[in-house]
Amino acid sequence: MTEAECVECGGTVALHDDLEIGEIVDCETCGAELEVVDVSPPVLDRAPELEEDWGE
Amino acid sequence: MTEAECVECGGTVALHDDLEIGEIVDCETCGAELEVVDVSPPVLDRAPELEEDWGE
Amino acid sequence: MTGFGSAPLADGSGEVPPVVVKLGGARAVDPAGAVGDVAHLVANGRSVVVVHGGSTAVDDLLDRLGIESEYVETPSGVTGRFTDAETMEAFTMAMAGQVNTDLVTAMKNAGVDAVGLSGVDGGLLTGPRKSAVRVVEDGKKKIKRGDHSGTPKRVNDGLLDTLLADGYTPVVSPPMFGMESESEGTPVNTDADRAAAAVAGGLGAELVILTDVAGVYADPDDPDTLIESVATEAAYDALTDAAEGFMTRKVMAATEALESGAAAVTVADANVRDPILAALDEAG
Amino acid sequence: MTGFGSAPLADGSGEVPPVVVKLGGARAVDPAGAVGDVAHLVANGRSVVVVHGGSTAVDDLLDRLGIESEYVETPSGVTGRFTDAETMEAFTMAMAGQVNTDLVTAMKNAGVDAVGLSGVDGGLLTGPRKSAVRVVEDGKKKIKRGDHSGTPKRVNDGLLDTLLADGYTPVVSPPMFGMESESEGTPVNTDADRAAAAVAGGLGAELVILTDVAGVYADPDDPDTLIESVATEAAYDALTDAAEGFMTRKVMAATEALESGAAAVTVADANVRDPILAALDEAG
Ligand SMILES: [Zn+2]
Ligand SMILES: [Zn+2]
Repeated sequence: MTEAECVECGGTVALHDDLEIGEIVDCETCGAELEVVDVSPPVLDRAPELEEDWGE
Repeated sequence: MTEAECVECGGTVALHDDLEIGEIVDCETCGAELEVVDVSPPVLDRAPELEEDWGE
Repeated sequence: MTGFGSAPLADGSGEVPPVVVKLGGARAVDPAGAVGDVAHLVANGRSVVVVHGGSTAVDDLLDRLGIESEYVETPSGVTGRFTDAETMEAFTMAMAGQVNTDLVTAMKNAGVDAVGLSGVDGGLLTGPRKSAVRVVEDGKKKIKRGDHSGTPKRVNDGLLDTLLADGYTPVVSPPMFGMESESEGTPVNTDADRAAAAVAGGLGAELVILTDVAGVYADPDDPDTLIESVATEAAYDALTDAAEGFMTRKVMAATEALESGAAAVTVADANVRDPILAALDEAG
Repeated sequence: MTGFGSAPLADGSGEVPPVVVKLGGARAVDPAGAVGDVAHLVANGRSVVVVHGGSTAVDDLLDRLGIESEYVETPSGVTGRFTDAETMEAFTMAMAGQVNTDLVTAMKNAGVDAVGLSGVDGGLLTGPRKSAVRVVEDGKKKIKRGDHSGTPKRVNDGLLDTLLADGYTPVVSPPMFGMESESEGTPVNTDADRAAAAVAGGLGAELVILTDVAGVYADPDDPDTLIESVATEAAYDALTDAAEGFMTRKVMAATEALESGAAAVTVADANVRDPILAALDEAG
């Protein structure tokens, strides 16, 4: 179990061990969706809002 | 050795044994170029004039 | 068939709108009837634009090239193909190369002076490229980057008008032009139904979406629930809620077409006699 | 570079002819310089049509698909690829799908409103399909049928004029429309140099054929024999006799362009600074 800082509220976000880049975690303090942009050490960024929409 | 009739002059054209469809043979009587359109029995037709010209 | 929106000829203006025909790319859809109908319409002076898909041709080419498509699931449970760079290249070859040229050839042989265009040509179908998508993998939500997809936000209807005015019949194919910045774009995958909707909206046209079923069903498993016409907003909302899976896209396309200015939309079976003429009769 | 024909601006009419640029399809030719030059010309109000080949892309796709090209030898000793149905399909996908879309994209990103067309579109490049060819196999002369090739005999320059008048830059790709009867055609392989020549003739344009060498050499093995200009009929005939192999096609294309109405033809190296502008300077 590691942790990282929420870029939205500065709170601490608890992270599980097999974290992958691209994974989305929720900040339990402010509710923000955060994207894992690095894993060692873990770095979080605000997850982009994305329309759900498939081509073809 | 087989033979077939020239469609141009009616002369006899001598043919070798391993004849293939599409092969062009010359009539020794009139000089016409003849295409082998069948092999058993051999049938000859006038070979089409074709421009030499490659795409691409 | 299922008709959406008002009858275009009932507005009294006397102006006959162009027809946009969406031809499916599935093997279950035989284009022969549609091609004959387009020839008939064009011979009678009607302006027609054809928009086509070609998912079967794309699948075939990917298969022949040994490219394993990656299918991903969205948070709401929809499964779709992730279009990486290699898949995008095959998509372009199959759609804009093979299917488009084959259809233009069929049209020309039916007496229609067809001109094939992809959505990239003249920026015909332009919108932002979507590179990042939200997916669910092993129960985890993730952002996956490198997708080549997009939704057309602008249609260059001037290019279509120019060709139509000169007697040509544009045959439009995905990909579209996906903008990565203000000035840089790249070909991206886009849904052919939505592309057809965007074109119909841009031209104020009647849209006929040909498919391999008779129309939109309230319950896809019950043939008795075919919806014949959607005229009121309430009926429309009910349908949007009822439509499932494959049909959701047709209803979405119909919605987008009408909202962007299409005169009417009909979803109809391609495999009947005179499929387009029948659909227009019903709509008009 | 090698210039053919008279300088187009010397006729005193003041009318500036369009420019047709042939871009090679070989990997040795980088299109970046050419794309920049086209953008420059178009920004200055000159009408430009681009015609491209793409043999490398075709070879790559055939290779990836595991299709072994059959090469055949003609009675006069020229070796060429036999384009059977399977090869033709790959040719169309690579040329009209991939290479054309990539080039249109590069043009658009350089600020040129490019529209891609194959020779099938609107019958842009039309001529009889050649299905039967004379070949030599194991020393035997044979007729081989099923080839998909042709030479453009008619150019729909009206389609190009319409697009040019609206500010578009047509980007033209093989295949061409090969007629099998009065009314039925099919996509067939055609030499991109000849296609460019036909387009330049149809438009009365200046043709710039970009390639990976500096021009036409009297002796391809001797760089000192680069021919700078071919102005008289005698010089022309001498060159036609001298040109060998790869260069024969360039000279044939130049001949065909001038005979069908092109204002001037220049064969020039694509891999120099401002390759098209330099060639036009020389020609004009
Ligand atoms: Zn937070
Ligand atoms: Zn004889």
